[in-house]
Amino acid sequence: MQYAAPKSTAEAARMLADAKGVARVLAGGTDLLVQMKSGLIEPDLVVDIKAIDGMRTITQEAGGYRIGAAVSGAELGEHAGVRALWPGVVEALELVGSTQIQGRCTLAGNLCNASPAADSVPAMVAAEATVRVIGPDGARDCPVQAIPTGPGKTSLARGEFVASIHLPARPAHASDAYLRFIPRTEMDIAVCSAGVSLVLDRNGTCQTARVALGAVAATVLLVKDAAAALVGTKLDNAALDALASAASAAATPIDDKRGTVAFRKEVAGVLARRAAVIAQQRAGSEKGADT
Amino acid sequence: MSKIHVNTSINGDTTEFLCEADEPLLNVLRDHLHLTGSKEGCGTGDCGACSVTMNGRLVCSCLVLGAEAEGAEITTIEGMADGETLHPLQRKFLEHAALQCGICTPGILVAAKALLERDPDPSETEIRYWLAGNLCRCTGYDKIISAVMDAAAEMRGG
Amino acid sequence: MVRVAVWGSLRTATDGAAEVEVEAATFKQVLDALARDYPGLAPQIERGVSLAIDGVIYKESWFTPVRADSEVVLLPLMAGG
Amino acid sequence: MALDEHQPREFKVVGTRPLRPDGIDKVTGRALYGADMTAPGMLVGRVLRSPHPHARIKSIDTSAAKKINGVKAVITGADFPEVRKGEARNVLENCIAFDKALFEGHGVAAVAATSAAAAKAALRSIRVDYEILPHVTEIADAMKPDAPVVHQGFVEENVPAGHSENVITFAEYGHGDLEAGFAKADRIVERSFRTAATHQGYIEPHACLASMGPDGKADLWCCTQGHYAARAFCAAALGMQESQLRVTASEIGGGFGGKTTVFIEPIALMLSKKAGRPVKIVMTREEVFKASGPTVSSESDIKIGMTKDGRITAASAQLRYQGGAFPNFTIHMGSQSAFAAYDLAAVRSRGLNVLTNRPKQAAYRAPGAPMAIYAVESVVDELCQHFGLDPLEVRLMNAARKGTKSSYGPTFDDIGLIATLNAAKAHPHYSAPLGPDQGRGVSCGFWFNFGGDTSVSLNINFDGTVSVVEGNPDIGGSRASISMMAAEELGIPYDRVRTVVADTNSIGHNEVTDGSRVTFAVGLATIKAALAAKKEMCARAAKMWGIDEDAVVWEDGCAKPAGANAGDHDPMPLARIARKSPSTGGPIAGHHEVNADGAGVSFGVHLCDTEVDPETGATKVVRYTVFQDAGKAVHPDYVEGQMQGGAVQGIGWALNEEYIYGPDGRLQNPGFLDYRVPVASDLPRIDTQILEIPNPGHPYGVRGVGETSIVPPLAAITNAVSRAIGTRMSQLPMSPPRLLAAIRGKAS
Repeated sequence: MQYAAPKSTAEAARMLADAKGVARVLAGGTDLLVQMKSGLIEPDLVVDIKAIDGMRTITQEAGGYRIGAAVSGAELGEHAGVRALWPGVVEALELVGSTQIQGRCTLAGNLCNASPAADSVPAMVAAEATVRVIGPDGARDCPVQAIPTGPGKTSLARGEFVASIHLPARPAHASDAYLRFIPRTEMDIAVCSAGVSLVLDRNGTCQTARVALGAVAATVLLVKDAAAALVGTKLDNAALDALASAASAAATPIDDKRGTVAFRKEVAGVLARRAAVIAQQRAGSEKGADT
Repeated sequence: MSKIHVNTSINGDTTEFLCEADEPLLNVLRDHLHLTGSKEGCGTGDCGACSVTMNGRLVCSCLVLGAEAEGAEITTIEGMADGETLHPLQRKFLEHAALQCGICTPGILVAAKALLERDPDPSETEIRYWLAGNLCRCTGYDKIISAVMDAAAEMRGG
Repeated sequence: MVRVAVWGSLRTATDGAAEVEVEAATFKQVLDALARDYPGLAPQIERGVSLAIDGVIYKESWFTPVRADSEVVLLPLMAGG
Repeated sequence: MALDEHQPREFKVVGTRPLRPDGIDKVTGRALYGADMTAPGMLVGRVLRSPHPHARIKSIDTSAAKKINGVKAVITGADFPEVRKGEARNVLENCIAFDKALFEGHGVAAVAATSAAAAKAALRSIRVDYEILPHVTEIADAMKPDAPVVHQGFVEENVPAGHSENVITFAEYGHGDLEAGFAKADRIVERSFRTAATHQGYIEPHACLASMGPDGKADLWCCTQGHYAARAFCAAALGMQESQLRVTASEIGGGFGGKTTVFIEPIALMLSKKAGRPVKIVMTREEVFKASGPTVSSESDIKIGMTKDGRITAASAQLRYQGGAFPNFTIHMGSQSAFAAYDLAAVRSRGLNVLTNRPKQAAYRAPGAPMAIYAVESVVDELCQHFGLDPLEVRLMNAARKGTKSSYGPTFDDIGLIATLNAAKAHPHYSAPLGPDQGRGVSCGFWFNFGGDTSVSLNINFDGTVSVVEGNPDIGGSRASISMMAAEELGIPYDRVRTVVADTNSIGHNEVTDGSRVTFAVGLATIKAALAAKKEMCARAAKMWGIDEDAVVWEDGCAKPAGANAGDHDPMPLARIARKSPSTGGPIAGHHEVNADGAGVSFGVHLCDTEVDPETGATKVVRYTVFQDAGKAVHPDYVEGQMQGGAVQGIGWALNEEYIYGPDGRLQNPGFLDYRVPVASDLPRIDTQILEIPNPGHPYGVRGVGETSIVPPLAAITNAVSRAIGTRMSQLPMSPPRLLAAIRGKAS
């Protein structure tokens, strides 16, 4: 195996494109090194992107934030601006692994590892985050949900890698939340999860909503029916029941060592409902420009 | 396959080593530098026994490549005591009988020190969550929590 | 004579008797007599047994005395974790 | 031997809480564990493991591996001399397959090379021709008459007919007339239970360093609970004389029974022999899960009858355990201990042990007892709940006590169960109010405790300090406890004593550190060794005073004249006798070698409160209190540590830990990610209350304490959860999907 730490995105893309055999990008390494240890992959080239400008920074852009691909969970959690704007995305990444893992894991890595159970992905999908992909032919932007295409598979072409993630601006009275179910209190992979992003009006009526579920399908599910159940309501019990039912109905999970189909379907609804209530509280307590 | 030459700082000492490209920092510490205080309980980031800090961040050294240590500042359990003076956490672990077999102890001490440097007055719940990535199979964690809380109080001057 | 209690799954070797009487004054003599008088017990004695004598479990202590009024219970070899 | 009867006394050192002697090394990272040892010229050893749960090995071609640069030795099972039979053979075959791979992860070949990369390449180049055989991993499947036969030749003579050849052991205990007993009951509950196999989960993987010369002498350094047992197994495997193999126990990073045998050590020795260089093998965590020794999984059917005022009239249990592809006697201990906490007129437990294509079980803290007592304590609780009776009152009414004929045969002497139950009843925890969705559970626990072969030497150094040499790896602070007992007996301060764990060739035989035996048995031998040293010191003082040896007694660390004709001499402290010893006859030492009996059983009672999320089935343990009879607690911190650590292992067993096999017979969760041991944030404080009912069989009244604490949590949590959700749970672990299904099942 070769290790390289290029100084520019172009150099990184060229290395990845020219690599003979298996090439992998290293940001936090919390998935990559585990897969190497278990023998699941044996890369011929590992490209460490942390020495590239911009990979470890968070910058304001278009009312939102651009988050470098190597920004760790701990760094993201310490950023007051992102935390205030997209608390659900921040809490989702913070749920990944231990304090030690937080010192290294990244949004981009969590996305590109393409696990159906990745914690930050449903939250990013709910947030309508976009990614900037760098490849041999330059940069392109796309929605986060376009990256994972199935367990362990991404839409990234040879030589391409995710350089940053953009969390957009959003109006007043809006917020998000993410919840997952794990058997312990820490250290587990999500059995199922839900990210909810809401925009309320000044009276607390839901204007728009996005509900994304994790670990209940091969990729994150954006559940339009669940979101529709909230729009035009003040998230009364009937609306929340409808949300939960729609979420459960949309889930198409599998039985495995971490959970059963019945459990995942039911609890996906429970989590969507609970996350919606948290997002609503956050949105309602937010001091908007027009209040 | 040629090895990679790495310049780094370990416990404040300038250190050079050669490692394979795919070699984790933990193996470098243990096998090349003979700093065997960091332990391998799993090699997959699930147990925390290999905890070190890298540029001030708590990490699992099994999930860091040795090559990534270039230019970094690493601290390990071997750097915790000051000569013959133990760190208050080390002392409190002894006084509270917070270790039995002791295999997890280096990782837990490194992790707890990182916590107290960030938050000198953590609650019991905060300590438990901060240390959730450090498995201990002997103690049931009870005396570890007591020791960390007591050390924090002492370090605050309480 | 010493009365020795035999655990249930060995009673195929004692014609169903829960207790048997043997001539013995020590741990070792109890085992030897059991193996001699009840040959069906020999394989288990070979695999390993203990004796509880008056409530105390003895492991391979050949010369531990056994009195006629002792409570003697045959037990398999045991180990802990 | 005569029993060493307990004598009431005032303690000066025993019962205090001094710092442990190995503490500084462990908090600074200096302590050397199994993987920390190196030797010049050392090679990396690795084991090739079967991917199949059951396969005949038709051939193994190692020729390519031998040609790889850096590879110094390649071995298979065929390289070992023909080992006789019995456990030594089973242990070796479990390390490395002979003709069949018996479980996924079974070693089939091994290499030693100059680098990890060369070793890995060598493993890859070995070609094993497997004939895949049908496998069986579950108890019920393995018992069926037409089940694939896992391993032939182990069926014991008294196993009832009608099962497959995998059913190898039949155990039955009990007494009284069950039919008559059940006839007197106002209610009989019959319920079946299942528990998953769990792993000890020690954080340190197995590791060893072996060095063998062409003269056949060898050294082995390993993390083990018993280096004498390791020596015996390895010497048998390699056809060596035990005297030629010196085994040194490293610091041990947890064992809990799992390091009472060997898994890699004979392989490392054989590789070293072939390569002529030292070889180190360190297991990966995946290897630990797949190829070391988890505990048994179990099925059980329990039937208990009770009168409406809470008297148990009869009780029976049918237990079925599987512990992998080799025999074990865990089923006996489960069958014996199932009803040990009760004074019953009619009781019977029957057990069957079943072979499966899983790793050979190893001991795990009170082996066999937790799964049996779990089932019994669950049914007792169900009966209490049915009649609206207080679960502690019912246990007090039926509790075993001095004079009870135990369910496994012997009559109990002084035991602490009633005191422990009363302590639980009086504790504020028991009367504290419960919140919504919360339930409170109670369970008793029991373990036999053992003694066994033990050797101790105690040397009086010329400077008046004392060196104790013992041979049991220190797994829970025993060096401190042994030093404390030596100091107590000699009447000197704790800090003048240092206890070391010697290698196999430096002191006589010692049984494995297991069965909660060390503080009891090594303590006993240490006290006897100290007595011998005191006798000699009195003799030396007598010589110096010119009086008769019998006129000198030992008190408060000094020789003192006693009796009418002893004369008037100032007490002579140990330090002075020691300093003068070269002039009075030479070095002074005491030693004692014994097969210690009279360990004294131990009982515990656990109280726990749990809260179940009715929408997800997630269980939170909100309060937990452990009560245990420890006999005299030598170092109370370490006794508490055993009580807390065992409780938390039991909590993990109850809620989340399990070996999960797929239909392909492969373990699906061989890592700490999905084999979920409790983490710090899962737990509340584990409160403890030590009861000190002296063990009549130890001079200080010491009982073993290490194992009992893992027994009660399984049922305590089950009972708390069952009460919280309003339906009885009967399978472990109570994972959230199972719990949620039970909650939904109750509603429908």
